[in-house]
Amino acid sequence: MSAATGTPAPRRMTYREACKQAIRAAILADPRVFLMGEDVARYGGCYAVTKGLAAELGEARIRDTPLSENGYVGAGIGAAIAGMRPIVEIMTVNFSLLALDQIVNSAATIPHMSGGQFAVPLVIRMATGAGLQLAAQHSHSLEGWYAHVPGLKILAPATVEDARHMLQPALDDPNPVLIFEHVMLYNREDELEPSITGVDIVSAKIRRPGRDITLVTHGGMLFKTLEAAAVLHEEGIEAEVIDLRVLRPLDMATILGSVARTRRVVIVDEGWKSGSLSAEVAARIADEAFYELDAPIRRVCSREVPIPYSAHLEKAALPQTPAIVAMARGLVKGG
Amino acid sequence: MSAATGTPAPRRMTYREACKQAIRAAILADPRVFLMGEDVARYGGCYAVTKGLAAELGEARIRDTPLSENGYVGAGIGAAIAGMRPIVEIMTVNFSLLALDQIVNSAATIPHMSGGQFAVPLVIRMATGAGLQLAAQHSHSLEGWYAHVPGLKILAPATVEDARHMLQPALDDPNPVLIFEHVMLYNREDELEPSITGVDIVSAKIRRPGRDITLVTHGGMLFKTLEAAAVLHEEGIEAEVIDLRVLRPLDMATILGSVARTRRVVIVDEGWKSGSLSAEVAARIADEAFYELDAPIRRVCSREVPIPYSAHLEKAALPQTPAIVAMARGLVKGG
Amino acid sequence: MNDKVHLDHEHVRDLLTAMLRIRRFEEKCFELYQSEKIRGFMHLYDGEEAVSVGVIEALEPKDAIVATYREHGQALARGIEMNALMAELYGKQEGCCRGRGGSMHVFDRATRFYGGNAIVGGGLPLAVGTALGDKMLGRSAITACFFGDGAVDEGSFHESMNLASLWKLPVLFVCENNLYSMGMALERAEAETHIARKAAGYSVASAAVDGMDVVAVEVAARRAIAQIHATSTPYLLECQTYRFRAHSMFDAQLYRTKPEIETWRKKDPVRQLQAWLEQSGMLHADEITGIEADIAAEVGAAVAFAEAGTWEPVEELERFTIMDRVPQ
Amino acid sequence: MNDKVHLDHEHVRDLLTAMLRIRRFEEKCFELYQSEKIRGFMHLYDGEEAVSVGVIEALEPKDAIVATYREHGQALARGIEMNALMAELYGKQEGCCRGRGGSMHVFDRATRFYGGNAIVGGGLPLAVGTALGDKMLGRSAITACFFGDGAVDEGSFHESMNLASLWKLPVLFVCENNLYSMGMALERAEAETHIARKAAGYSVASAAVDGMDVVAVEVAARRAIAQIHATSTPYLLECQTYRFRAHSMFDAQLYRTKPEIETWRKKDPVRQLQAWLEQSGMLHADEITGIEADIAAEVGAAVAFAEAGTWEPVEELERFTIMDRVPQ
Ligand SMILES: Cc1ncc(C[n+]2csc(CCOP(=O)(O)OP(=O)(O)O)c2C)c(N)n1
Ligand SMILES: Cc1ncc(C[n+]2csc(CCOP(=O)(O)OP(=O)(O)O)c2C)c(N)n1
Ligand SMILES: [Mg+2]
Ligand SMILES: [Mg+2]
Repeated sequence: MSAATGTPAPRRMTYREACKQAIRAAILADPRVFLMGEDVARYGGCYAVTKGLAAELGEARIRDTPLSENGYVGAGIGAAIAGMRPIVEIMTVNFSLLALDQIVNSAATIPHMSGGQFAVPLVIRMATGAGLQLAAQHSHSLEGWYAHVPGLKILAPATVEDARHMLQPALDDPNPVLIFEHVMLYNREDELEPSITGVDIVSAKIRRPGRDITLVTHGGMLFKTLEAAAVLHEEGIEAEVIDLRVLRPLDMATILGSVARTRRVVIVDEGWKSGSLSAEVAARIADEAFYELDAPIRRVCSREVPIPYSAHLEKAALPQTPAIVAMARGLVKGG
Repeated sequence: MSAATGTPAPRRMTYREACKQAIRAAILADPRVFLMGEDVARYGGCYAVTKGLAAELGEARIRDTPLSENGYVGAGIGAAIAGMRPIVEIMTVNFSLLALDQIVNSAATIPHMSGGQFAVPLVIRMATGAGLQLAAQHSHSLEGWYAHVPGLKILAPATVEDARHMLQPALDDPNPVLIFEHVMLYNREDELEPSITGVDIVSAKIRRPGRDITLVTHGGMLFKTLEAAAVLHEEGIEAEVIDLRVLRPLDMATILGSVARTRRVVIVDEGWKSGSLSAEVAARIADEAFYELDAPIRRVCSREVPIPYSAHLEKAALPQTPAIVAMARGLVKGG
Repeated sequence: MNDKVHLDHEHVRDLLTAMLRIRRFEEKCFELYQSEKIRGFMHLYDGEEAVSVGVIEALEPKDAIVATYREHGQALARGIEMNALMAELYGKQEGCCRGRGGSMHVFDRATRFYGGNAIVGGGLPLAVGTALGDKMLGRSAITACFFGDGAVDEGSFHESMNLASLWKLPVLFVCENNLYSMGMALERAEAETHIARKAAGYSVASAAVDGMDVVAVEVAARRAIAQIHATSTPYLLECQTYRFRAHSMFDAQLYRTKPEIETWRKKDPVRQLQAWLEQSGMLHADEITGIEADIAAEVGAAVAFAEAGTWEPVEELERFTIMDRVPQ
Repeated sequence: MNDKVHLDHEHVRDLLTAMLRIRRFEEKCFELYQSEKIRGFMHLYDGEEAVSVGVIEALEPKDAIVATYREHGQALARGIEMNALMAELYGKQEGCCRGRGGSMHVFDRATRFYGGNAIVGGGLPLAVGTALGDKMLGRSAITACFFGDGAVDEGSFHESMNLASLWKLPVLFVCENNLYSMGMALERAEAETHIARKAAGYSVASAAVDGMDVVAVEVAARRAIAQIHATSTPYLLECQTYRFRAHSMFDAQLYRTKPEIETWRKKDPVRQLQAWLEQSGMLHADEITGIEADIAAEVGAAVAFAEAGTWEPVEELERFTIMDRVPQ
């Protein structure tokens, strides 16, 4: 609170802290909200997001689960149907494969196949992405897979602001909402305005305006893409950067509006290229904005390999800023 | 065997019978090959593919498993590494979600992350697709998901010939190969030439040549697409129909070659539109054949809903011939 | 909570009626499947009626149920209207799920009937969740979770039993052990075939009961439920039963013999109860005729209702894929 | 097959040496992690050495091993070269997996070492498979499958135990029960905390053994293996142990107390054995000094080897994603 103006000052915090505050606020606000997951309580969360929360809120509201991903995710679905508002944390997307059956076959189907009798007001959070040399079984970026499934809503907060403010609308939503937090973002710091009005869970956001080319991305790739835009600017190329934020349903209006202006697009996605979310974005543009385009739709994605441990190979496998710059430059210069 | 010519006559058989003969021949040819899965032996397979095989080949080679998808798929991976050539049958793609962890985190990664010390020469077969009013949990078309994963090869035999002859090369391949058999194909009959030379597991096939538009499809959608091409022909539109056959890696040469000639493309895919394999095909064309295209890339896919039980709604949810015809006609006439 | 079963006239009449309703309803379903009024996968409960009737008799309205794709019996025993159920099997919008679920996916908000799950083992984690939700919301309800012997093979059984026990959740796990999962005999699927014994691995109390004897099932269920309430722990009740018909409508039954089926048919839960009631004079033959007539009328009416039902407009296809509110 | 342990001089020397090699190697790893030579997740085995050494001592070269991400101990005990292991941790192409696997994914064809699996419970189905493969190929080998107490929570434990028992597969399931899965205490994760007892649910023989006593582990493992060979059935061996260090390199250890750790440290398997050998006169202090010196030299050499190692060319990144043949 700034004494002079009466308005609170923005606070600098990490993405991790923003996630934590969001959880804490949601649990304090509604007795039906609780968090469960592996090591969320005593350990404090494998990425330290929930550190201290169990002590404050109690272990009924911050509930450690055994290593039973299919079991406790299903339990979250059941609890949601019974009237609770669970936040289920799966440590990382890699382990979520063990719970996919419950997510796809139960959470996503029950409202529709029960003829609308039951909703599944559930939030599932998980870490995603690579970059910590965790090797092939701990480096997946599979949020695009989830974005394939009708009945789910998929969020990918990239900024501290979104990490802080997308959780509550996700909990207010009557549908199963999955939130993907990129592991490389937890330590990012930013200023957070004390009162936020502009955060929703329906729209993409233009994070940098530009006229020459559109760069579409989400999650952990946002900052590499913004970096690329800065480099391009030095070269006289003005790239518009769109942060999808919501991976399902896609906010096509924002994407198409931008492409209509820039007439060129590169999609940046940490998923393996084939069948990643970038493909869907490209396919929609190739359908809905074909006549607006002046150049091929290009993608910068991960190489199609299991992500290796060693640093130089991991780096080579993941999309990097220079590749984004080169791809965008090529399109603008060549087109 | 035709006495006059000395060459055996083609035999008419169902897709189901072709699958069965393929399994039988592979097991007879190599002592390392065996099949395991739920109800493959005594019951005869839930789609009757393996009926009678256990009696002939013994229950060690046609092995019933308990309902433990993650367990026995993992066991197949282990057995492959130990020197066997297992064919693991998962009853349907719907239940394969329970085994996804083993497929993605073990089968697809071990060769690469072991530095090439181990291969996983494993074949996994499963039924896929909708059309039998089996409702939301039994109607998935998720082969596109699997096609996202490096380290896997993905096949979708649509013809009796492919059903009969793609298994052996899949077994000969040193990699995990997943074969998706569309449930609506099992009863299809066709003439099968006794000796086949042209079947591989690398290339797409042009099932009908045409100059006006390319229709790209696979699996259960092939025949609806061919039907659509026949209707279009009546209207004077010559559609070229490509059967992908191999979903990973994609045979882009065949697709791009066709598009370069026809300059228009519609992709038909039974997956839910967003994030289906059709998106990847579209994205690649929009990148690699952009300047060849005269019209937007269009897709005919399933509606984005859990597939409902009742016949009229199920039909409305799935891609149908008239929709393919209309889409293609619109592109050709409008473009 | 009452864990005594009073076998007075009204009660035994109710038990018999409940089982007969299921039996006759499904006989009609079989016919309707043959005449292609019903489609998709349909799994009949013929022979297993005592399990759902006995267990559900012991439940209170506040309790929840999670079932499998073989759930016509549970649905009727729980009080879902036969009309709505039959219309669902027809795929009509008057069905309890507007015809979207069909035979394998019966849901009913009014009776806390949470499906109808066609993934073997898929219901168990859900049941843990509804019990957790009830407990957190301060309700004293229990969740009865029905599943087959085949579900015991699945990892979800293991995870769910442990979760429920660890968190002291009021779940009555009801294993309908009919000795087969499709064509897989229990002794070919499980190294330890005594399912009730598996509960020890999770510190869960358990019992095995003759699932062909509805009174025995009810007594066992009441005892189990009393224990669940008294100790705040789950309970595994193994009901030993048998399915007289094929697994589903596509099943040549190559995996078992006719004599085996015949032996079990002698234990038919409906005929057993009926014979006992007639012999003991508790129920007069006339009364049974009356019950049968009422049921026949009810089944006939349900068919007429379903026949007269309408198709949900195709425009509604996408409705409820994404909900706009949580139904209260 | 020999299920007797002869505690002659050579043997006890070997046991001590094997444990000390692991201990000293990992002490160096800890340092190297601090100095950022090693990255990613690294899980040390400090305190648990007796488990891998005791069990692997009982294995023959034909046998297979499936391990977890906490597998430096198994790798060294099995005879994977320290040089190759250290180079792997450095991410160098001289590493046993060319630096692609790192600490969590050690593989070695020569010793039938099938990983290094970083999915909790992920190795168990694989072990069922290698045992199945061996059996079908007529090999008399067994597979030793190591996993933690946390893996017991997972459905894959349940499915794998049942499969192995049902199919009579030669799997030695070795549970390294160190009482915690990350920060989750066993008694907060499992309703039944006696892991060996869970074997009964699968008709599997089992035993629990003091995992801090390498001789006891070896004896138990030999007995288990003899039984596996004699009866053609799997066996579950619960080794009760403790990890002295943090779960991984990122762990503030908020979930346990220093006194608890100190109590367990008194049972340190390396110091216990060493003290006993010195007291009983089986091993002279000088000899131990010699062993330590040899190990120090070996560890030093491994570091030098890894330091001198090279990076796999980036052009090779995609190699082996798709194999062109099955290595023989
Ligand atoms: C996860 C999964 N695997 C396989 C199937 C196919 N399937 C449907 S019912 C069934 C048998 C289940 O047997 P059981 O649990 O004993 O129940 P029952 O049918 O005997 O009532 C199988 C294998 C499925 N629906 N889900
Ligand atoms: C399926 C899965 N869930 C969660 C994790 C994250 N995780 C890694 S190690 C670990 C603890 C495992 O404990 P335990 O099995 O007892 O082995 P320990 O680390 O004690 O040796 C967890 C939860 C994982 N790797 N895989
Ligand atoms: Mg059964
Ligand atoms: Mg542990």
